[in-house]
Amino acid sequence: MLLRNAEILFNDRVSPELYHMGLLCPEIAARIQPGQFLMVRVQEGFDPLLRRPFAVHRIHHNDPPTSFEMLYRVVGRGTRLLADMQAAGSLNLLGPLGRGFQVPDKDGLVLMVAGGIGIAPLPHLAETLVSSGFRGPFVLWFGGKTAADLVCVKHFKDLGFAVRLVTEDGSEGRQGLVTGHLEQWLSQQDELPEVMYSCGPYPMQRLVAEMAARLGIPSQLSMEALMGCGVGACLSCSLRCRPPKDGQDPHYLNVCQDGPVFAGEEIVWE
Amino acid sequence: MLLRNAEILFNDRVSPELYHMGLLCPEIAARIQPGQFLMVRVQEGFDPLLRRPFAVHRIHHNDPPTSFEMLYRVVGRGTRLLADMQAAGSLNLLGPLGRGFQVPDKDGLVLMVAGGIGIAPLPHLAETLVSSGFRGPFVLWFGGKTAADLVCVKHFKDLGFAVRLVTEDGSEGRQGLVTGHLEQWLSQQDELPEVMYSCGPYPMQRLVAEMAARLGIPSQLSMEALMGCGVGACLSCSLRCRPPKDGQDPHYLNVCQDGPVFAGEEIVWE
Amino acid sequence: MTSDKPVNLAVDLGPLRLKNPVMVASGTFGYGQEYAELVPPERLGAVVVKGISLEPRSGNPPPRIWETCGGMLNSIGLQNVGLRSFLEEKLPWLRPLSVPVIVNLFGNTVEEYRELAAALDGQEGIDGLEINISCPNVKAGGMTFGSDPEMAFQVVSAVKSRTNLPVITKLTPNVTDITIIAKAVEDAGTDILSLINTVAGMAVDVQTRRPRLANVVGGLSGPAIKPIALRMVWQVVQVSKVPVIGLGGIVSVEDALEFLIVGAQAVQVGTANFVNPGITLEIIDGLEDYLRQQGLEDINEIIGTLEVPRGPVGIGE
Amino acid sequence: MTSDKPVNLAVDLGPLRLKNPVMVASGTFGYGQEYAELVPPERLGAVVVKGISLEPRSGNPPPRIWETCGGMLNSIGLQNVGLRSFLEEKLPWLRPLSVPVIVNLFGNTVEEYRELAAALDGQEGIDGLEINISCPNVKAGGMTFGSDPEMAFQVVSAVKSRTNLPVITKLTPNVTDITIIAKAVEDAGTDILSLINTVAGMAVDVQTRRPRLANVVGGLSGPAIKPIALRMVWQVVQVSKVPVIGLGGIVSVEDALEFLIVGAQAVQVGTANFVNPGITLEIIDGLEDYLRQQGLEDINEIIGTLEVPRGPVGIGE
Ligand SMILES: Cc1cc2nc3c(=O)[nH]c(=O)nc-3n(C[C@H](O)[C@H](O)[C@H](O)COP(=O)(O)OP(=O)(O)OC[C@H]3O[C@@H](n4cnc5c(N)ncnc54)[C@H](O)[C@@H]3O)c2cc1C
Ligand SMILES: Cc1cc2nc3c(=O)[nH]c(=O)nc-3n(C[C@H](O)[C@H](O)[C@H](O)COP(=O)(O)OP(=O)(O)OC[C@H]3O[C@@H](n4cnc5c(N)ncnc54)[C@H](O)[C@@H]3O)c2cc1C
Ligand SMILES: Cc1cc2nc3c(=O)[nH]c(=O)nc-3n(C[C@H](O)[C@H](O)[C@H](O)COP(=O)(O)O)c2cc1C
Ligand SMILES: Cc1cc2nc3c(=O)[nH]c(=O)nc-3n(C[C@H](O)[C@H](O)[C@H](O)COP(=O)(O)O)c2cc1C
Ligand code: FES
Ligand code: FES
Repeated sequence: MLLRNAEILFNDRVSPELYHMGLLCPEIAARIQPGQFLMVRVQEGFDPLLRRPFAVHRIHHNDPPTSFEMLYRVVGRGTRLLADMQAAGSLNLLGPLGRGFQVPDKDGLVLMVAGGIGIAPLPHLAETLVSSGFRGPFVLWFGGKTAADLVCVKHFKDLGFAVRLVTEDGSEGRQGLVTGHLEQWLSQQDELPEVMYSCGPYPMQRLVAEMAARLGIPSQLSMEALMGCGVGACLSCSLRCRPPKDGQDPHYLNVCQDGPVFAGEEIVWE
Repeated sequence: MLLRNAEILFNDRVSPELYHMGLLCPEIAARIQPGQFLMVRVQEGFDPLLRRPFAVHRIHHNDPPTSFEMLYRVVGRGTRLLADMQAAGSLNLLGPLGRGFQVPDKDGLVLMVAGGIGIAPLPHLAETLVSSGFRGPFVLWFGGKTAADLVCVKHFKDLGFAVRLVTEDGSEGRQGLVTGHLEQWLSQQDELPEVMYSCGPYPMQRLVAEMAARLGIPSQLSMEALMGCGVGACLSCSLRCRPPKDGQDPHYLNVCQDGPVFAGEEIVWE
Repeated sequence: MTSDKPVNLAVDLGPLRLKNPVMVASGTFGYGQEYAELVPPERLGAVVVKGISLEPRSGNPPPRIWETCGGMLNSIGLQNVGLRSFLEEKLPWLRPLSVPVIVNLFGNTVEEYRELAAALDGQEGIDGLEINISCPNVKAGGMTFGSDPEMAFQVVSAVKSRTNLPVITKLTPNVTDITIIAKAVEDAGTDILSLINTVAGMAVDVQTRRPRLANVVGGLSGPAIKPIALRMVWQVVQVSKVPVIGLGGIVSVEDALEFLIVGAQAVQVGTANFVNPGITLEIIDGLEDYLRQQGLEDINEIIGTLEVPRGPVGIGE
Repeated sequence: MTSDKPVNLAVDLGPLRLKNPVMVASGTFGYGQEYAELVPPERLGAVVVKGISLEPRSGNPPPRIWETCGGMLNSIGLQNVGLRSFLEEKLPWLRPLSVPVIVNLFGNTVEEYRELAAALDGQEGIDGLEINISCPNVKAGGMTFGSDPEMAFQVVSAVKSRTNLPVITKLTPNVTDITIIAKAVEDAGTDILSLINTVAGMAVDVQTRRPRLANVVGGLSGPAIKPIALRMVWQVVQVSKVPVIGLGGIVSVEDALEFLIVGAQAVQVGTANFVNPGITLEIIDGLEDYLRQQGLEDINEIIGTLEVPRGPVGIGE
């Protein structure tokens, strides 16, 4: 965990609500594991007060020194301030934080599921799997409200992913919710996935976890919560989880420290 | 009184701590009287919360549409945010506000006294006098801590002012406090000034008022106070003043509404 | 899902009917005239004027305000023109306007409150009184009337005994349990409650090691205190039988809506007038937009509709 | 006028000596380990750990926090690992460090406070106890111990009767007159006072019309509350005979200095750790710089040096 000012390399609008921000901070970059996140101070001063959590989207190892990217959606005050930032400015980061994705136990079908901005942490995971020698096959199921949400598809294809798109309004790919189409698809596969990685809205995550449980395969879900500190100090970011021992009551784990990635079977869904 | 967004035309550093900001807002510009001020919202959001008061430094009638300038010193949070602003950005202004300077009753020697950033409202007054046909002679006594404080001297000279400079460190003009040299100079003049206009730190203003009173000439002092509203609604910006009738207790007037320009004899100095 | 159907913003606060629920808070809008070029008072739900006393008061020495994070401290010291000048110089300007005028008032003793109420009763152009009980009681050594249920009861009874105007009692937040004071002044007959007044606070200049306010302590207002105000309004609406006006830190239409949703029948906007003089008009328009967006037609449909989860609710960490 | 003479930052709080007056506030710094990569605990004046109870507590359902203007609301619900895990899993990491460790503790009954104090007394590696009396008293229907002088007295007496460790009592700001509570716990024998805990507050989501916190009400912390905290510390130092630790909204060295100048012997930094994890170290360095600038050599030379104008000081507008 480091506290550093990163230089903003670019901050590009990639769809009406989505931005790619490139950041230069080799020390932090060197430590990031797929699925980890950063706590970003969006402005000096104290309004807004709290840092905002963001996944690391991609790492660029090729250009020395190493840089990385965030992909974010403008939803409120903090992300609006981020969107206004200019290249060459600087951004104060705390990170990398949390427990990221685990690589699969062995090679085989790897399934990723993303809903909307839930795509954010998956490219880094995908690149890591490919560069660590996993050979897949890799499949990404990606759902959004509309075509503009479905960003960085080409990047997955370039990595050798089969990409299946779903939009609620049918403007691209299949129409409907990603989970419905995914379930149908899964039921038609001969090979079971080694693991299902997923990031997206809570109801989607829940359905993914349940599918994985029914099929008896591991799921790894990157979860969200409102965060105060990002480091496990404030106990704000609780997620109801199964107790360590059977028979005990459910307890709360910290998304920031025990997660953000959880195994589906850890979570007690509400 | 108007509430408007003005376009920032330029925002130039003119000395280590001083900035000139050009603003385009013809509606406000058309109403400004010399000595009036603006309440400036230095940032969206609510930290800093309150608007900051600034004098109007100059008006540019020549370029249609009319624009105007502020001259400000960076002293704290709000002025630092102002200094970071870029041309083409916009600034929310409330104004023009307050009771400004009165022109002299008749032509004759006009004396202006400025201490530090107290120079800010005087160019607009000087231009107004000249363009209204007053013929002076005009004299500006201008004191600062150091040479870098003594900005826009050329502008006064171009208007036909005799400019006398004083710095505390002697880096330009006479060394010492402006009031000391001014007093000595005044004692050597044959012609008494018609009026003494003054803006600067409280102790300087007090000495100017006392000199004017001793000589029996009117003084007009632009005063400062912490301000909440700038329009007379909150009663924050009180200045202890002589009561309307003799024998009554001193009362508080509002710098924002009853001033910022006061006659020296109105003020009860503390 | 916006529509263009007309929506209703009028609310009833017991004896007081407002064309919309957005009032201005005492001490932050002068006597209405100061902001009139920007905010025509007639657009407002009501105007509450700066607090007045029997005699003029010169107020505290400066400095009287200081900015804090998201807030400001003030210690104006209740400076005001006094009853007579108010009636002769300030009220005549407000009288012809078609907006309810609420006179905020305070005294140093119960007797002074009583006299003021009597003097204001029946004056043309006054539509209600708002009792400021956050003032020090000179007989009780400076303890405020509003922090003691018995003293608060007495003040409100005294005012009620001498006026037929609707009486609003304005509560101070500087108490352990605001519902106790609310109930006391309700028992004393207040028609309406308003809350909160400012929260006592302080700031220091570390260079000079002096207080930022000449009076040392002042009242904190502005968005910093909004969560405190909203909590207290919610506590009070649960026990009170009279309508409640919510205020404290409102700077946006969302803020105003929060107060209405927890159960305030109207809101007052204070410090925000300084920051954005157009804010009251923006809030009024914003309330209409919100109703349209939600497919509603009447602001009363959202008042007091907070959906609270089952189970116990604790205070404190 | 800076010099390079060494300056003294050490302060004595009765039985507790700190190498500098900058502590971290309970609940905002975990058990010291969470921020250790950035803030070596040994640089701090003291570490106050997250509040512990006899049994582990799972805390409130999420959402547990919400950001407000200049502040945040939290309703963690006193989640903690419980006494046993604290002693077995958390304390051993802290024990070898040369920094005073203060254990923040709370109970639902006076008896629970007593038991906790007894269990912690004599544990190696604990240098003091901080009693959180802002917790609901289950026997008094959820009213907090800290809002009633009698209950506060009982809790502190119970703890004092079972420990030889220095006892800090942490006061809640949600009271009419904090000096009454301060005097009560002083009579009960507290060695030190700390204040303030969070201010009760609330926020609402206007789209869903639900509270932002599952618990509805939470505690407000952060710079928004600093003026309130400073005022209360100033009130308390004037009546108290024991040392006072000031906290509430400290985010900068100036803030810390304000508390010291009004008379706090030390400060705690809470919410600011989340915003800028390096802030405690910056404050410690900043205190040194300030002393040098002012030509002073010892932090004790500024404590309680507020210059207050003559004449009466009122509260309230
Ligand atoms: C581990 C983690 C990783 C994330 N990664 C990304 C990412 O890569 N790209 C992206 O666009 N978003 C990501 N999010 C969500 C992102 O943090 C929020 O969208 C952002 O905080 C909103 O800030 P705001 O000020 O614009 O919104 P506001 O609604 O104004 O924020 C108000 C408060 O709520 C919090 N908040 C609001 N929405 C969320 C949310 N969904 N999750 C957590 N806190 C929230 C804010 O942090 C702030 O404290 C991530 C969240 C978590 C927990
Ligand atoms: C009528 C009037 C006209 C002014 N004209 C000019 C001008 O033309 N150029 C210029 O540089 N300055 C001018 N000032 C002073 C200017 O308002 C302050 O320097 C500025 O508000 C400082 O803001 P800050 O946030 O940088 O300082 P901070 O010290 O961080 O401000 C904290 C608070 O104190 C207030 N404050 C601080 N210093 C002053 C001050 N001297 N007067 C009033 N309020 C103050 C701020 O408004 C703010 O509310 C004028 C003041 C008044 C009253
Ligand atoms: C400068 C100032 C003067 C005030 N004067 C009065 C007053 O005379 N009477 C009164 O009842 N409240 C007075 N108040 C309190 C406000 O009416 C209001 O209760 C408080 O500021 C909280 O609301 P806000 O946060 O919207 O400002 C004053 C507040 C301010 C800031
Ligand atoms: C997330 C969080 C958890 C807290 N937990 C505790 C606690 O367990 N015990 C306690 O006495 N105070 C607790 N507090 C209160 C803080 O210690 C402190 O009194 C308060 O936050 C005010 O200081 P600040 O504004 O610097 O944060 C907590 C505060 C926060 C924000
Ligand atoms: S955000 Fe503080 S514990 Fe997770
Ligand atoms: S600043 Fe409000 S009355 Fe002058």
